[in-house]
This record gives sequence, C-alpha cells and structure tokens, in this order.
Amino acid sequence: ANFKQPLERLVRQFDPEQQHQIAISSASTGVLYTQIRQGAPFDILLAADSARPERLEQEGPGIAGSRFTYAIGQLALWQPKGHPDSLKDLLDAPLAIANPRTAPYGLAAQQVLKALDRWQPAQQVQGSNIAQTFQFIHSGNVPQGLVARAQLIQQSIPPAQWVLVDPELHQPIEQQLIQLQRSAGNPLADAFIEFLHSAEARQLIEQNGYVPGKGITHAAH
Amino acid sequence: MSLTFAVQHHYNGFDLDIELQLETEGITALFGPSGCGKSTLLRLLAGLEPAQQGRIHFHGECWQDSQTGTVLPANRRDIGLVFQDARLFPHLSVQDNLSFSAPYRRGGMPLDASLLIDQLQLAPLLLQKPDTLSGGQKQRVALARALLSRPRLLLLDEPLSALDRESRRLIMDLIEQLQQRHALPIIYVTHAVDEVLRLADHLVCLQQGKVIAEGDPLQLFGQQGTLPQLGNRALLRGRVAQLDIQDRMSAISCGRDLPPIWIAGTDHAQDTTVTLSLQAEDIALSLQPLSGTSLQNQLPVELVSIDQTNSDRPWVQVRFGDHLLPVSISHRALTQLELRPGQQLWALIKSIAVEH
Amino acid sequence: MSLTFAVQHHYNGFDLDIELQLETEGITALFGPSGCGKSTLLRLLAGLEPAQQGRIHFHGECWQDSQTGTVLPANRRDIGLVFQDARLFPHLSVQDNLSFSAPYRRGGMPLDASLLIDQLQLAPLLLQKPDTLSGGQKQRVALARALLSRPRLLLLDEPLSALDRESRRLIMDLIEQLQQRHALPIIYVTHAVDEVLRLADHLVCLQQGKVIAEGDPLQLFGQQGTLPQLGNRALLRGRVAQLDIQDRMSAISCGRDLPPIWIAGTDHAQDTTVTLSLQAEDIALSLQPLSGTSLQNQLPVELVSIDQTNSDRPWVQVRFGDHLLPVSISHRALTQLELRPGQQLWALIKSIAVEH
Amino acid sequence: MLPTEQDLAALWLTLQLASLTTLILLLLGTPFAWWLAHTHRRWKVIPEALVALPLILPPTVLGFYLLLAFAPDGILGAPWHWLTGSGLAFTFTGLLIGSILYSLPFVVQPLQSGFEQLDQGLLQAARSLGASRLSCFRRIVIPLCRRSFLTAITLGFAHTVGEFGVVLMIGGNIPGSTQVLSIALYDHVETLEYARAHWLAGGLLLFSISLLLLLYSLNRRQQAEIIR
Amino acid sequence: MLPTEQDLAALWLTLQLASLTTLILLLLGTPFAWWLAHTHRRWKVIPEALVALPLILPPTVLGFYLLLAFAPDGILGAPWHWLTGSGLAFTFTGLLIGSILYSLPFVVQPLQSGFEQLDQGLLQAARSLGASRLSCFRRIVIPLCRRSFLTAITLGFAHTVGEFGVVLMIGGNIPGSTQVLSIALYDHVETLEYARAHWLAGGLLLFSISLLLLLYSLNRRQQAEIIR
Ligand SMILES: Nc1ncnc2c1ncn2[C@@H]1O[C@H](COP(=O)(O)OP(=O)(O)OP(=O)(O)O)[C@@H](O)[C@H]1O
Ligand SMILES: Nc1ncnc2c1ncn2[C@@H]1O[C@H](COP(=O)(O)OP(=O)(O)OP(=O)(O)O)[C@@H](O)[C@H]1O
Ligand SMILES: [Mg+2]
Ligand SMILES: [Mg+2]
Repeated sequence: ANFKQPLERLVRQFDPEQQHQIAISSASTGVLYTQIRQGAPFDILLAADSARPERLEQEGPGIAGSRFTYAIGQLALWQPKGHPDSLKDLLDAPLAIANPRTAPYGLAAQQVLKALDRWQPAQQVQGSNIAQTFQFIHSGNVPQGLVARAQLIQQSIPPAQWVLVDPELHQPIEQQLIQLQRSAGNPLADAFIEFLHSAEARQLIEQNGYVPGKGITHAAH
Repeated sequence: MSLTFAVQHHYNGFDLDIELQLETEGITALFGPSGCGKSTLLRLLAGLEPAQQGRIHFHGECWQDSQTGTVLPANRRDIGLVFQDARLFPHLSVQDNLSFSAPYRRGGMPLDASLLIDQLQLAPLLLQKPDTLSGGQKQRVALARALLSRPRLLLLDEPLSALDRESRRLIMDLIEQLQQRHALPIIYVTHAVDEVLRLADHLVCLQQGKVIAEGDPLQLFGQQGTLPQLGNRALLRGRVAQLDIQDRMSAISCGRDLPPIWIAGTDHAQDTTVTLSLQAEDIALSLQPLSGTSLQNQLPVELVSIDQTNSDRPWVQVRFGDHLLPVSISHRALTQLELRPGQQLWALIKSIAVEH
Repeated sequence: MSLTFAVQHHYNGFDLDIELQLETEGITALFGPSGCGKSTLLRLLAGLEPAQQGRIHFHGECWQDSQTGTVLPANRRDIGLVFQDARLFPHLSVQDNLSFSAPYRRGGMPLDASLLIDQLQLAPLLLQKPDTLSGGQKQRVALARALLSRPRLLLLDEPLSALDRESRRLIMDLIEQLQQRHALPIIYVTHAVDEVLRLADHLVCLQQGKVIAEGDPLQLFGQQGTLPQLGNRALLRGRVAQLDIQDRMSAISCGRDLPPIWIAGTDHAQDTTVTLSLQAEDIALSLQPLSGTSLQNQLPVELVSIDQTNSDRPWVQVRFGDHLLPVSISHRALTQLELRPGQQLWALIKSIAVEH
Repeated sequence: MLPTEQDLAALWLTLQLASLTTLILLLLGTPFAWWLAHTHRRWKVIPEALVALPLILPPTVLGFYLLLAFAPDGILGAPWHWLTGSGLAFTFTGLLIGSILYSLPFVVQPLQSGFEQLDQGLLQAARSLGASRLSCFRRIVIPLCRRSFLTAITLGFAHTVGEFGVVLMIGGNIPGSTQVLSIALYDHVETLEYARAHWLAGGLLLFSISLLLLLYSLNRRQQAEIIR
Repeated sequence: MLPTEQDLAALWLTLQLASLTTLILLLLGTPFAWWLAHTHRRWKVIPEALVALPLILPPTVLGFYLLLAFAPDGILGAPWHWLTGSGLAFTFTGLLIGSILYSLPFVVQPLQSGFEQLDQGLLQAARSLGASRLSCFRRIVIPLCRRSFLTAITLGFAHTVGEFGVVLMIGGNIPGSTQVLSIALYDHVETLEYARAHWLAGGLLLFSISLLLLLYSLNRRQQAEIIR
C-alpha cells in the first residue's frame, strides 16, 4: 500500500495517454500474498518486502527469476515538535513504530532500537502498517516515531522535524516485485517491468523518497 | 345447516369431548358457565386450533378428520368468527378493518356494508383507530367485520357482552333478520338467558367440556333437570288465534280446547306462531276465577306437584292443557289455599313476555 | 369517601365534561350507553391519562389540578382498577399476576388472598398463563388482582360482563361484603340494570360525556324522566317490621299507617332496612280485595295518572302511601275497569325482588 | 475537489452491493427468522447461535476463510465452479455472498424479535377472515413489525456499505469490479491522501444520512397514521 | 499447539472490552431507545438516522477520524486531557469509547423496535397496581422485550469482539493494554502464520458459540415458561 502513489505516477509516466488498461489493486502485502495464492487476477506484485516475493517464487505463482528490488525504503525519526539531528535525540516518550511482525519498516525500526539498546515495548505504539504509524504521529497522538522517508516527503514535512536513520543499523528495507505466472506472455507486463529499470523510473522513485533498487543482481541472496 | 362434528381436545386441567349433529337451520345457542369450553369449541370449529382428535363436516365437505389427517385451514372454511376479545387490527382504521376481507373469495352472501354500518351505528367511528374505541364500539366493529366477510357459517362468542340494553336489543333484531334473510347458520355463545330466549332455535348446554343437554329450547326450559337458569321459566308455542285491534291485544291459542292467552300488542299477524315465556314468579294461583281485576289471563290448570326443597319459595307445577308451568308461591299461600296435587285451580298471569 | 372532581377532556368527536362530588360511602354506579365516556372517566380518575382540564381531589389530597399543573402519578393514587379488557400480564402466571402489587406500599386494606382466591374459584388456575384462560376466568383474575392491590379506591369497569349468572351473583355478594367490611369506596361502571339495583348506593347516569342524572337510586328509578331502562321499576325502602318464621316470610313496612308488604324468606333481621324493587309488569290492579288466591300482597293505592303514549301498554301511576308505583296494564283492562285518576284501587303484587 | 471517476465507480458498485445484499437478506432472512420465532424445537438454539457467528471473527479473517472456501477446490468454490464454470473469489458474486453472510445477523435477529412479540390472536383473526398465510403476512405481520424490518434494513444496508475487511480480502480491490467505496476510502487513508479521504467520507456520510432521513421520515408518516 | 501468553492476554482484553462495551451500551442505549420509541417530536428522525451513521464509515476510517478527535487538541481529546490529564488514544478507555460509538446502532435499534411494539395497556395496568416507572420497566418492559434485549446484547457483544478496524487504528496494538484478539488474529493471517490463525479462530469461534448457546438456552427456558 505504501508504494501506491509512486506507482500511480510511474504508471502515468509509463503510459501518458492511458491507452493501456493498468489497474492498481493496493492492499497490505500479506493480503495480496494470500489473494495471489488463491488465484487473484494479478500480473505483477510490488511487495513492501522481499520475503513474500521469495515465497511466491518458491511456491510457484511467481515466475522464477523475475524477482528484483525496485526500491529500498528509508527509515526516518520524526518529531513534529522538535528538530532531531540524530537518533540520540530520541525522547523518553511514547514512540510510534510499525508492527515489526507485519511491516518491514517495523522490523527495521526494531533492529535499530535494539542496536541502540532503546527497545522498550512498553513505550511503543505500533501501527499495523507504516501508514498508520505515520497517522499516529501526524494526528498528534504520539510525539515521535520511526516512519518512512517517503511519507515525510509525500506530505512535505519540513526537513527540520526529521532525520534519516543510519541504514547500517538495520537490514535494508528491500521492496521487491515479482512477475506472476498469469502475466506470462503479457507484453504489457514485460514492458512495464522494462520501464521500471529505466533511468527516468529510477529517478522518479528517488524523488518519492526511496533509494532505487540495484537491479536483479542484488536480488539473488 | 348441517354441521356434524365429534371433537376431543385436551388442555392440562381441561378435557373437551363433544359430539353434535346440528341439522337445524337457524341459530344454535351454546350456553354454559364460564370456563366450560365454549370458546374452545368455536376455535376448533373455525380451525384456529386443530382438534387433537375427531372430525368436522360441514355441508358434506370435510373440515377435519384426524383419521385421514386432513385439516382444512381456517381461511378456507369461510366462517365468520367474532372473538370474545374483539381482536381488531390495531394498524387499520375501523373502515379498513371492516373491508379487510374484501379481497378474498368467500362462499357466503355479501351484505350491504353501508346499511350494516348504520344499523350498528359505526358511521362516526369509521376513521378512528381501534385503540381509541370504547369496549362496546370495539365489539360492534368486530361483529360488523365478521358479518361483512361473507361467511357461510357465523360463530359469535358473546358478541353483546359489552353492550347496553338498547344496543343489545337492536343487534339481536339485526342478527335474527340476517339469519332469516340469508339463511345464515349461526352458532351463538352466550351467558345471558334473555339472548337465548330471544334468538335460539336450538340450544346446547355445555358443562366442563361436555354436552349436558341439547335440543329445542321449548323442551329444555321449565324442566327442573337442566341448568338452574332455565328451570324457572316455561316456554309455550302457540298461534295467533284472534286480534283485538281496538284493545290492541292478541289471543294466542296454545292447543285446541284450551282458552287463549291474551298478550299485549298486535304485532304478530293472524295465525303466525309465537313463543310465550312464562316465568314462575309471574304466575299466581286462585281457587276461583276473579273479576274486576286488570289480570287478563286466568287459565284453568291442574296442580301436578309440589316441591318444598327450596326453603323460602315452594315450587309448584301445574298443567295447562299438556303444557307444564312452573309456579313459585309462598308457604303461607300453600297453607291458606290447602293446595294438593290433582286440584283444579286458576292460574293468574300478569305479564307475558313474547320471545318471538 | 369524598371524591370531588371537575374534569374536561376532549377527543376529536367526543367531549367529556363532568363535575361531581361523591360524598357517599359505598358503591357509586356509573351507568350509561356504550361510548358515553365511562371508561374515559375512570382513566382520568386513575391518572392513566391526565385530564386536559380540571381538578381531582380525594380525601382532601390533590390528585390533579390543571391550574397549578400538579398531576399525581397513577401509581401514587392507590386506586385499584379493573379494566374492561382484563390486561393481565402475559409473561406472568395467574399466581404472579395476583401478587404483582405485593412489593408496593399502598394505603388500602390488605385482604386474605387465599380466601379471595377460593371465593373467585381461581385455585385451579393459579399456574396457568393468561393466554390460556377463558374470557370469564381472565375477568375474575383481573378483579382479584385489583382487590389484592390494597387500593383506597376501587374502579371497576364492567367487571362482570363476561360471567354467567351464578358467578355474577356470587361476585356481587363478594363486592358488597368487601365494600361493607372495609368501607372501601367503589366506582362501578356497568350496563346491567340488575347490577345497579343490587349494588348501587349512588347512581350517576352519563350520556355523551355529560351527567344527565345523579343521586339516590330510589329517586332515579321509577320516574319517567330519566333513562328508559330505569322507568319501569319502583324502589321502596322499608324496615323489617315482622318475621313469620313458620311461613318463612317477612313483613316490610314502608311507612307508618301503611299495610306491610310481605316478602318471601326471613334472611333480614328485624328492623333492618331493605330495598324492594317493584316492576311495573309485576303489578296488577283490582277494584276490590281478593280472597282465595296465592297473591300475598294487596295494597290499597290511589290512581294518580294514566299515560297512553305507549300504544300497546298504557302506563298507570298509583300512589301507595307517598310512594309512586308504575303499573303497566292492557287497554282492555283500562276500559273494563273504567279506570280514572283519583280512584281507590288494590294493587296486586305477585313477586317482589328484594335488592338489599 | 471533484470525485475521481474511480470514486464514482466505487460508489455505484457499493450501492449495487448494499442494495442487493439487503434485498437478498430480506428474502432469505424473513422466512428463517419466522421459523426461528415459531418453532419449538429444542435444537433451534443452534442455528440461532450460528447466525451471530460471522460477527465474532474479524472481517479480514472471515474474508480469509471465505477466500479458502471460494478456492476452486473450496467447499463453496468447487460446487460453484461446477455449476457456472467460473470462480467466486475476486468477483462481484463473491462479494455478494461474503456480504450476505456477514450481514445475516443484522437482518435475522431484529426480524425474529419482531415476530416473537407479535400478537398471535390477530393472525388468527386474519385467518378467520379469509387471509391465506401469505396475505396474512403481507397485511398483518409486515405492518405490525414495520419497525423491525426498518431496523433490519438499516443495519443490513449500512453495515454492508461500511464493511470492508471481508470485501478487501475476497474482492481484491480491483477498480470497477470489486473496489467498493469503503475500500477506496480505506486506500485514501492508508496512502495519506487525506484531502480525498475527507471529501469521500463527507460525501458518503451526507449521502447516507439523507437516505436514512428519507427512510425514517417515511416510517414516521406511516406511524403517525397508525397511532392516530 | 498451545496459545501463547500474548493470545491469552488478548483474549482477556477482548472479553473485558466486549462486556464493558455491551454493558455501557445497554445503560446508555436503553433510555435513548425508550425516548426514541415514545417521543412524538418531528425531529426525532435526526437522532434516529445519526445512530446508524457509525456503520456507514469503514471501521479504519472511523478509527482514523477518532484518532484525530482523540488528539490532545481534538474535540474529544482536549476535554478529556483537561479532565484527566492523560490522552485517549492507545488507551483502553479510548478503545472503549471507540467500540461504544461503533456498536451503538446494534443496541439502540433492536431495543427501539421492541419498545415500540410493546402494549401500552399493560404498562397502564402496572402503574395502576402501584408500580413506579422504574419497577414498571423492570417487571414488565424487560421481560416482555426480552428477545429485543437478547438481540441487542448478542449483536453488540459479538460485533465488539470481531470488530478490529477501529481498534487497530486507535489502539496502537499495545500488548496487554490494547492488543485485542481480533488484532492478534489479524496479525497471524497477515504474517502467514496460518496454523496459529486457524487455532485462534477455532478457539474464538468455539468460545463464542458456547457463550451464545448458553445465552439462547437460558432465553429458551424462560420463553418455554412464558408460553405455557
Ligand atoms: N391454551 C390453553 N391451555 C390450557 N388451558 C386452556 C387453554 N385454552 C383454554 N383453556 C382452558 O379451557 C377451559 C375452557 O376455556 P374456554 O375459553 O373455552 O371457556 P369458555 O367456555 O369460553 O369460558 P368463558 O365463557 O369464560 O369465555 C378453561 O378452563 C381454560 O382455562
Ligand atoms: N384515545 C382516544 N381518541 C379518540 N377518541 C377516543 C379515545 N378514547 C376514547 N375515545 C372515544 O371516547 C368515547 C368514550 O369512550 P369510552 O371508552 O369512555 O366509552 P365507554 O363509556 O367506556 O363505552 P363502553 O361502555 O362501550 O366501554 C368513545 O366514543 C370513544 O370513541
Ligand atoms: Mg369464552
Ligand atoms: Mg368502557
């Protein structure tokens, strides 16, 4: 879900005259995975993580080798009422993160906090996905939280209020896509994936607050 | 009508077991104390509750037969039922309650609605909702609703209980007319003796779910055996033998070589048969005929029996022709007149109610 | 009791406007045709519906006063109300219906429940649910429920309409006892003349929401003016002057230097006052005293007036002492006896109903 | 800010779904409720309890199980596939079935309680006047249980409009075919498009409240008639 | 496979939430429904319609707006903060308020229809026998509207148990304080831990159905008594 807007932009750029029928069905990656397992009529899955595309690849619905990282999410500490310079500025107050079990950003946040030895579940408010986490803070119910840089940019939050988290502190938040069996021999699908590799696409992804993926090569491990 | 049935029905604490052939045209009165099973019987006949055991046949068609397991649903029996509690439809105006049955095909005779509404004085109520009606108004609406449903058989469960004497008299006339004009068979549940006297062509006495007496009211009234309510009254049937227009009186002959009984009024045409009801309290006895009194009827009678079980008022039976009349007199009269069976006496009769 | 009220209430199509001071101890009968406003009046008195205009005071305490805007809620008025439709609680057994009011503090006299249950023959029904009761049974339960609620004022709305003669007689006795033993004031709505005769100490006649006559039944009965139902009967109040134990008869004297009237039975002790009800149809006239008849009462009377408006039965009034008796005789008797006002006659009275 | 074509499509789809669901539920639920209200079977408590079960599970989870049932080899999907040759999941029919199942209790239960409070004596009277079971139901039961039907309709309809967990799961949020308004709205919120979310929510509320107001005013008129 | 301690905590929390919500809803909803059933005000249709509104919005969206309202400067959060000094969001109280709001129609509407079908004559009789308004309600209205209350309770309770969109939003999934069963279940499905999902769902269903069966059997006994 969190990549929906960038995706819409990508689609618009890929197909300015809208001569093709490209429908975006957004939901949490878990839901989408379940649906695909049950034969949902999808051609390409842009997941929010790498785990579920891998599973799909192993379990069959995904076309082997079509998997690659189209974007890497970046975690940021956001304090609407402050101007943090680094994670040192974590307040001793409730902290909003995404649910580590369901959301990659949550997992990353967990890794970061553990690394900093600031892991205090009692003080954490978990959103079931990164969007909710953002809303917790945005609505003013939580003073701070670890959210996606993409969101901060999308909502044009003044840079003073947030600081990027050192990517070394957590596993990269790889968002992978995988082409599904259903799309076999669907030129449009192939074309779109081609397009995602293109420079302009990567640039647009960057503008939306993600680090563009490094291509198929990286996806191997 | 021919309504023949034999039904058994059991509630815990109450057993109903009734077998009847009602061949009579006209009005059959169901008479009996509270809780004797009158309403239950009507429910069974109407098919609102199938009898647990038994069969019901109306004009040859089978309404229920627990052998074959056939039960004709209530709405297919074309009966008109006036419930003891009116059971008007609360969401419908009086008007709509009355016309409720209009859409349905029914076997009976259609009546003139507007006329009936006038006769039952419902005109001012047509737009009211049932919950704004008085008890008697509800009852009248319920009656009208049943009558207008074109029934082939009318079941009335104490239809006049909530009405004043005037309305009751009016409605009894109405019911009788209906019965006669449309030959509509009616089963009429009541507690009131006067309604029985006024309406019943056939009388069925119930007690604790059983028939204890059944037949022509003339037979049932006046004999000690049956229900106490009926004992103190004799019904005589006779024909109008003579009309005295000037004095506005009619002579009723109750049998050849019997002197006529004079009644007030000349409403009944020559030779029509009427029923006279003589109450034991209204008859006095005299040793010789009297003159110079306003008593119009002095009947030669023979004393049949004297019954002194009732401490206060000894009970005397006298024979007038082959009619038995109950007479209730005082002990003192008994001793003064030295009454004994076989004696020839004159029965002084002041007032005579003419039932119909 | 002292229940004084002046209430106005309007429904579209009906206006009620009644002002009464009911000072009398005892039973006040509300008498009137269907739809005249009896139940409405009871609702207003009970406070189930506040009167749109007016005031109600009971024993000095104010139940309603539309000036000051005070309305005492129904449950604080300690009235016992028997509705025309029984309104038993369907989810409670008869037993629980009867004991419903037990938890509440009420001003009236507590009765012996088990005794009352026997008197009303409810014992076998205690465990039944209302929807399994017969009409009459419902009505009896409703009555018992109200009586057991320890009311200070009892409002009965046609409490006997669904009952047979025997039960009615029993319950009327019961009500009278209650009234006398506990001095429980009762307002009694009815259509039935016999209930009025039997019970009423005070009579209020309603018509279309207005009081058309009010007072002592003795005055109201027998005079032509009032309701037709009351016209054909005279009520005489007298005291028991003599008891004839042997013949089981009592002599009632209705005024000094008047011959006594003999009635059957010796139930009433010497010198107690009783009310006799003489029906016009039960009185005959004779030019001279008679002998050798079972007629026990031959009263010297003077003919007052003759009214021939009723075509069939001329209507004659005779004076017995200072009591006026209505007599209905035939045209023929009128001519035969050459009756005219002022004439001295003998009134032959066969049966006399003793009301109480 | 104008509604996007997508939003309108979603709105239209939602209305179709909600009305159809309510309609079918009334058709199925009424006889069922009637039976529940009048049978004296001991075991009737079991269907009674089962009716309420769909409520217990979180929508998404219910949807998840429905998805399994809808699978071509699932207990629902298999027969359906055999009948129609097509699948259930991610189709409008699938959504319909899901919504019906999920909104069942909102229709059955109010109706049942309405029917149980009904005065049987009136039905007897109607029968004795010649009304068949059916016209008895039409002319006595429905008007006297009007309010219960109203409740059933309101709850059933509103709940179908708002419900999205099930729909999201078995529908697959496919614009034009299974993306109903609730999901679109959900999307807007999830993707932080607040402006559009507000707009959509406002519109939805406005629309619904006017619908409800209409419904209730009609009912009130009726009622005013009934209670003099 | 045993339930994790977390699951149990969630179960316990869910029960608390559901029971409390139902209880409070009964306390608030009954008088409200009574008023709706008996007032003759023209404008009563407005509250009538408003009651149903929470249903219209998708739970998460409703939750989202609640979140805004709960904010320290929100229309609910501000006064609450002023009163208690603490926030509403991510607290049990917050959850409670959310659930109450969301389940309101399920309680109010069945009760209202029950009250409207009640025979006023019986209330008059009870009053005339000395029953105050209150004991009239206790001894006549409640037993006669038993089925409506049952419906209200069932729908209210079950819906609170299953509902999770709102809870997810305003609860913040804090184990032991706001993580209810529905969310745990959702998590399991979300994270593809099907085995545990099945187990939990099964348990939840089993538990609920036995609860409902108990409820209905009790009701049935009562009823059997009432209808001879
Ligand atoms: N459903 C029922 N369950 C149990 N007993 C019942 C049921 N219906 C009627 N009874 C009993 O059957 C008997 C007859 O009832 P029914 O209504 O027929 O009497 P009734 O003759 O109409 O009396 P009334 O003149 O008072 O109306 C009563 O004792 C009543 O208690
Ligand atoms: N709520 C109401 N709205 C309109 N009219 C009403 C209402 N209640 C009673 N009425 C009318 O008031 C009149 C008197 O009704 P009420 O019930 O007092 O008569 P009643 O004397 O008890 O008659 P009955 O002896 O038949 O019971 C009737 O004409 C009735 O239609
Ligand atoms: Mg009866
Ligand atoms: Mg009345």
